[in-house]
Amino acid sequence: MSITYLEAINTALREEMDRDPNVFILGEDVGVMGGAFGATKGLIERFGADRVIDSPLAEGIIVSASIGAAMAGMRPVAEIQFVDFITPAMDAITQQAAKLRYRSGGSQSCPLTIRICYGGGTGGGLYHSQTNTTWFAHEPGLMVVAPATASDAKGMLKASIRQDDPVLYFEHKKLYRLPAVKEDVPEGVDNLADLFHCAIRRPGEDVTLVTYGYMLQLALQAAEKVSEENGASVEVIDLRVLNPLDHETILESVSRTGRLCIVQEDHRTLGIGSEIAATVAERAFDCLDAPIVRVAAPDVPAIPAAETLEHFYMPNVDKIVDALHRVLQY
Amino acid sequence: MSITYLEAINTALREEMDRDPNVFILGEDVGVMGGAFGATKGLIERFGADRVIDSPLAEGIIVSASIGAAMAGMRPVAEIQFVDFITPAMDAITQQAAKLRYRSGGSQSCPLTIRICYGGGTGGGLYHSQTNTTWFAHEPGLMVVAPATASDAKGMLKASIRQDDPVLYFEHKKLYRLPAVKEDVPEGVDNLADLFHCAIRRPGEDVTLVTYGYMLQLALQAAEKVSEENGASVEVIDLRVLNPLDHETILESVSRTGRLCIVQEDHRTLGIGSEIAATVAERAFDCLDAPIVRVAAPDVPAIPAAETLEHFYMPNVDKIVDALHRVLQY
Amino acid sequence: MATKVNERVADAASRKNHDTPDNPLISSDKLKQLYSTMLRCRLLEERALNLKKQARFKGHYYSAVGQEAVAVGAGIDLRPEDTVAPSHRDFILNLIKGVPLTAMFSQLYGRSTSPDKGRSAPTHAGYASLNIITPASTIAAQACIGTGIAMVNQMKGNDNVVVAFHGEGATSLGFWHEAMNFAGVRNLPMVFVCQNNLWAESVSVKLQTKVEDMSIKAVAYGFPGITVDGNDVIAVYRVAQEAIVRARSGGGPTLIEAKTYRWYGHSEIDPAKYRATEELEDWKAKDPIAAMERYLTGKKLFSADWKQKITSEFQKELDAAIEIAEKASPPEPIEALDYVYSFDVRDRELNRKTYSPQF
Amino acid sequence: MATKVNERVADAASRKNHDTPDNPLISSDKLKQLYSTMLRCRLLEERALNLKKQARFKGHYYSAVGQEAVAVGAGIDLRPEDTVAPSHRDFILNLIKGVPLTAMFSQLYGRSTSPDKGRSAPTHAGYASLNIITPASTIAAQACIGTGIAMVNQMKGNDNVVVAFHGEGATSLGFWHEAMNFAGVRNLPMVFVCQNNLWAESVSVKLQTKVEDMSIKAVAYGFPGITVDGNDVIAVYRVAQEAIVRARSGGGPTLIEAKTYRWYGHSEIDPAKYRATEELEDWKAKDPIAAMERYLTGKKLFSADWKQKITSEFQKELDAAIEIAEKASPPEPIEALDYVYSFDVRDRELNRKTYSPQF
Ligand SMILES: Cc1ncc(C[n+]2csc(CCOP(=O)(O)OP(=O)(O)O)c2C)c(N)n1
Ligand SMILES: Cc1ncc(C[n+]2csc(CCOP(=O)(O)OP(=O)(O)O)c2C)c(N)n1
Ligand SMILES: [Mg+2]
Ligand SMILES: [Mg+2]
Repeated sequence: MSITYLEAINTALREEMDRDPNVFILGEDVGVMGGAFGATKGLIERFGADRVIDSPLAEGIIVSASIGAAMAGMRPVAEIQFVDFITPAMDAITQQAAKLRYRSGGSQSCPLTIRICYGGGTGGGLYHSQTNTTWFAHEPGLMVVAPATASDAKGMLKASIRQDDPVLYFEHKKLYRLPAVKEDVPEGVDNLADLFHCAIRRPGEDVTLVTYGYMLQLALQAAEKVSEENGASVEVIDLRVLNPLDHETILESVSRTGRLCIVQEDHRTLGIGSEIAATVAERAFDCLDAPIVRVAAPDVPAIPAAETLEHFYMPNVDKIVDALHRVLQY
Repeated sequence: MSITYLEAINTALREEMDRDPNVFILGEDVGVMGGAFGATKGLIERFGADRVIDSPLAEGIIVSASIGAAMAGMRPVAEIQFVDFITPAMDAITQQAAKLRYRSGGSQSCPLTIRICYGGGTGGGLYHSQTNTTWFAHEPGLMVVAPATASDAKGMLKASIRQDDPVLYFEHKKLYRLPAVKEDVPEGVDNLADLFHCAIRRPGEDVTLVTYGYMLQLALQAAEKVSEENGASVEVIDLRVLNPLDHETILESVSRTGRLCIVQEDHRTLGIGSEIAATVAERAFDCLDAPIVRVAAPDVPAIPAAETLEHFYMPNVDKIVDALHRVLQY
Repeated sequence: MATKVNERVADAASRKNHDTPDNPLISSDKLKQLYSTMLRCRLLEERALNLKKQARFKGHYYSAVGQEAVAVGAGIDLRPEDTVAPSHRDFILNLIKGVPLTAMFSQLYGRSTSPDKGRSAPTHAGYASLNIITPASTIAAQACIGTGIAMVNQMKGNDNVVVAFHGEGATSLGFWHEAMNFAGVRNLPMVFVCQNNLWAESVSVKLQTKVEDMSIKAVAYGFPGITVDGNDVIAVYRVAQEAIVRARSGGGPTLIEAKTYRWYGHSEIDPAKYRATEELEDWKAKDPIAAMERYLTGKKLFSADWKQKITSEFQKELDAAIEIAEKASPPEPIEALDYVYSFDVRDRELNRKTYSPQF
Repeated sequence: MATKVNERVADAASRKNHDTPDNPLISSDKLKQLYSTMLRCRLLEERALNLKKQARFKGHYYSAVGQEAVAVGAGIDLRPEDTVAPSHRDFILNLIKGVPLTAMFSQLYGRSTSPDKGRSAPTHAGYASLNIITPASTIAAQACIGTGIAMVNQMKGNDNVVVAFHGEGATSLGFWHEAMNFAGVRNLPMVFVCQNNLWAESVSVKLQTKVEDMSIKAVAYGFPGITVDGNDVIAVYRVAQEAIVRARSGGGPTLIEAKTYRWYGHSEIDPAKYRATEELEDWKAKDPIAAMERYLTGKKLFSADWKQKITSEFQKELDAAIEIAEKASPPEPIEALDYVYSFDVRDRELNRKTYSPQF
């Protein structure tokens, strides 16, 4: 039966909490309200306030306490309501969770999942639209995933909860209820999704288009448009995992297509696209027949509130189509 | 008269505080002790405890209070003792300082300088060796500079203090007293250094070598070695500014050499080298005769304390020479 | 230690307008001003919520309806030179401090004429010339920045103050603690106004912290904390004046906890199902405006005509401001590239070669 | 409110070994154990500092010499299951909790045999099987993480506690506030031990916060705070036992402020010129070990031979442990790639194609 991205998250949480008494949820408004977007709806009623904990307004301790709980054998799922407000947890995530296993020579670790709501295009403005994945994709010791489909939303969240590493799970608020991503998701409590590889969402020969999250929707539309317009076949790769990156799938694809276009909602400088482009320019240089083009937001501090400004900021299908043409025509 | 990098910083602070009563210093141990490394030595005696302020142990308020002071017309110079401990100020820097001008439509701004001690190779271990420049080079609205010479240490700090933007000034602890960078620095209170362009430290034709900070020393030695070994001429570019990047100088150089090697002390993934490589692969593709090679630390959470491990981690002259040979022989 | 001011306005009236040795007489004009300002705040926000219902502007509206006595009591006598550090729920501080309605509504509408040029979300409004910090959504951020402005007032030896407004949820954040501790140790001319409306989004104050009165938290920082009835505008005014005077005269910071309640949800999209209807009814019965109306009536300072006059005049002002905002043009798309730095990145984008800013 | 326990050990002796209704007798064995443990801590750190002077290991040494009564009094009766959340200055907690000396010195020496495999800086020592968190240098970090462990003890309904050690400087950090508030509102089985040694590196506590007693800060979080003479090991022991028993029995957290002093600089490279020599002399006169020696003598529980025996035996243990550490090999360079994730990045580096970890 077909469910939304948001329902997939909710189902994954319910299934994992049913399965494993060590799984619990900690975050702002996750309990009585069921989350700012409803991702934890119904869970406090089912599992009680000891396993679905409304935390004080303090992202730092939400993550720090989850780290400690994970060290003590639990499987905490912390929620950061908006990635725009993840800064108070910057130390807990990058200096503690990311480094605990390393600094203890493998003798201590914190298998913890942090669900993080991100993304723009909803009119949320400067402080309810950010991406900020770079801060964490840059940190070895952290796994950073960003599901783009309902099936991945479920399977990757379940896999994250069972993964023996700190996993940052980025969920794009625009995908939550998007009809286009409603789908039948794999049934079965132990049906997990892979946390280490990209997925080729549309096979093609002429150009490789790499993206993730909500942008996958735009990328697929752009690919379709381009193939209609001039018959070019675009291979669309869904990154799925931002850290550690699956270089191989991307390199293999580029070795076939000889062309690479990267789409990120994040602004240009040091977005994930930079690392992908750098890796390809280093390890698949001889396969490249054209410059590597990045479609990204402009380098401004955040997404402004006014519709005109937000529209200017966000990547869209036309911008992607233009970029694909440029790469193909080179 | 020839001075060290550290003395250059101290002189810049003294000169600017003499010149402008609105300049003041706020940070941990900056007063009575004159800074953990002595950068503010003698300043509290000269300017008093109202202008050289020993703050509580709280990086967040060190930066937040400096932002407010800057809004109120002052020219604060905040000090972060070790970039490893900048996380409590993550919100103040990326969400407040970087975004204030933008969110207020240009009606409010905070001309503030943050001096940040970074870098490894001193045996400081996991929490006294970090780089973390990516978090801020990724944030439009922030200027991020990293002087590599004593002259720049002085001139760029003075320019940063006078710049009408938040400037993060990264000083590498290994440069502080390094004899190799001792030099005569330009005299004159108003002798400022440029804050917007790279500097070509060694002209060459065969390959472009881009780096910054302490790594410049290793890059220059490697360039010399390579030219001795096989007469290749290496153009060494000192980045100087990490945000906003000066693409033009790099693109112009690569258009001449056709080859690019980037050296960063930071670990590989999403270090500044990624953005440089991506930009060149996008805008100078047709000039490239070889893959873009990055010399970087491995993707591990931080620099381990043991000497053997630290040595394995840090880029060094041999690693750079190898990389240059690879690029040149391609 | 925290003390409580819980004098009900009714008794207050009988006590001859707070005319006690330690509380100098509050003039009838001031009393009327307190009332009329609260009324205007209420009218403005009910109107804004109405426009929001009609989807006349984008984004969410965080209203302080029911809490007006706090902003008005603490903000009414501030000078232009005094700084206000507002939170997401303090849009009315703009009105109180004298920001033109046209600016306020162009901000809600995200117009090019807005002080923030259409960048910040609705109610996140600042005004440079009146020293209102354009707020981030980040809780407690402005309180932190405010400490730096207070430090400069102290350095310059002027007697301007900084008043930071935030909710009770803000007290859980480490940022807030660092600001409070810094204000204490530097003895800054600052007042923290904690509007304890019992809820942080859906989270009850009981889950926020163990203590009942937020004011007691000031003990940790070595300066006075006081809890006041946040629906009693006169009580708030008296407490705030005392704190502001102390700050102006070098006496250091104060934490004021005003216990109050927001009538509506966190924002217009929040049905606030998490709270009991009785709780809401109880608090509506404590409407600060109705209470002040009774009080003024008791003092023969109120008449229905007067209220009607304020209302109709202000509605006209609102009509005019809203019409201007509706007619104003949105920002040009390319303006998204403006105000990133002191130099122009558009220029950078468009002619990279010529680019080389001065300093 | 914070109360003070400032009973001098001298009077204590006259008061028949604290034999009062509210303070059950402390056995003579325990009294001797408190002394001998402090003595061992002192011997260990003086020895370590000596090795540091001879540059036998890299990195800095943050010694607690002069502060031993706090770690010993609070840590001596902890169970293996209890968690210790140490700071950079709490190396001796490893000894107190029973970590083998060989592990401790291999940590200082950054050997492959170290529990952290040579990764963490000297004195940043943890030990998994004894529930000592391997500390970051980041101030207050372990106290924050500790709240999560305490929360699990509470969830599982066991009676294990978490004891977090930190300095007075840590109380200025937002992180610390979030941990304290969380411990309070969740009523966690936790004890915060603030070792107020008057200095945070070169910063006097007077510049750190406005209040004199750190213990008063607990008022903000709704749980007890108590200030104790940190150089009186019996006083610390009694106060800590009370707090630990309360935590074990569901009574919630306690903040203990132990006023003490570090004899040496922040680390071995710090000449500590920022403090007056008189201040140092005064505190050396309050040496917790000498004081306890006087106390035990008064109770006929001390003899020079006994002290000599402890010393010489422990020195032998130290000799052995140091020799092992000196002989141990450093980590292989390539080991820098280990322990990044639960899966092997070396494997990833070396054979990328085959890489595909299981879960
Ligand atoms: C650091 C941070 N975390 C989370 C949020 C999301 N958020 C916005 S308002 C709010 C509740 C604020 O409660 P309170 O401080 O009591 O103010 P009130 O809304 O009740 O006026 C939250 C959690 C935020 N803005 N900033
Ligand atoms: C967040 C953070 N900022 C700065 C530092 C650098 N630093 C290390 S120890 C120290 C002083 C700590 O003082 P205190 O908490 O009193 O502990 P003590 O060293 O006196 O035992 C500082 C500033 C740090 N480790 N962490
Ligand atoms: Mg509230
Ligand atoms: Mg201290």
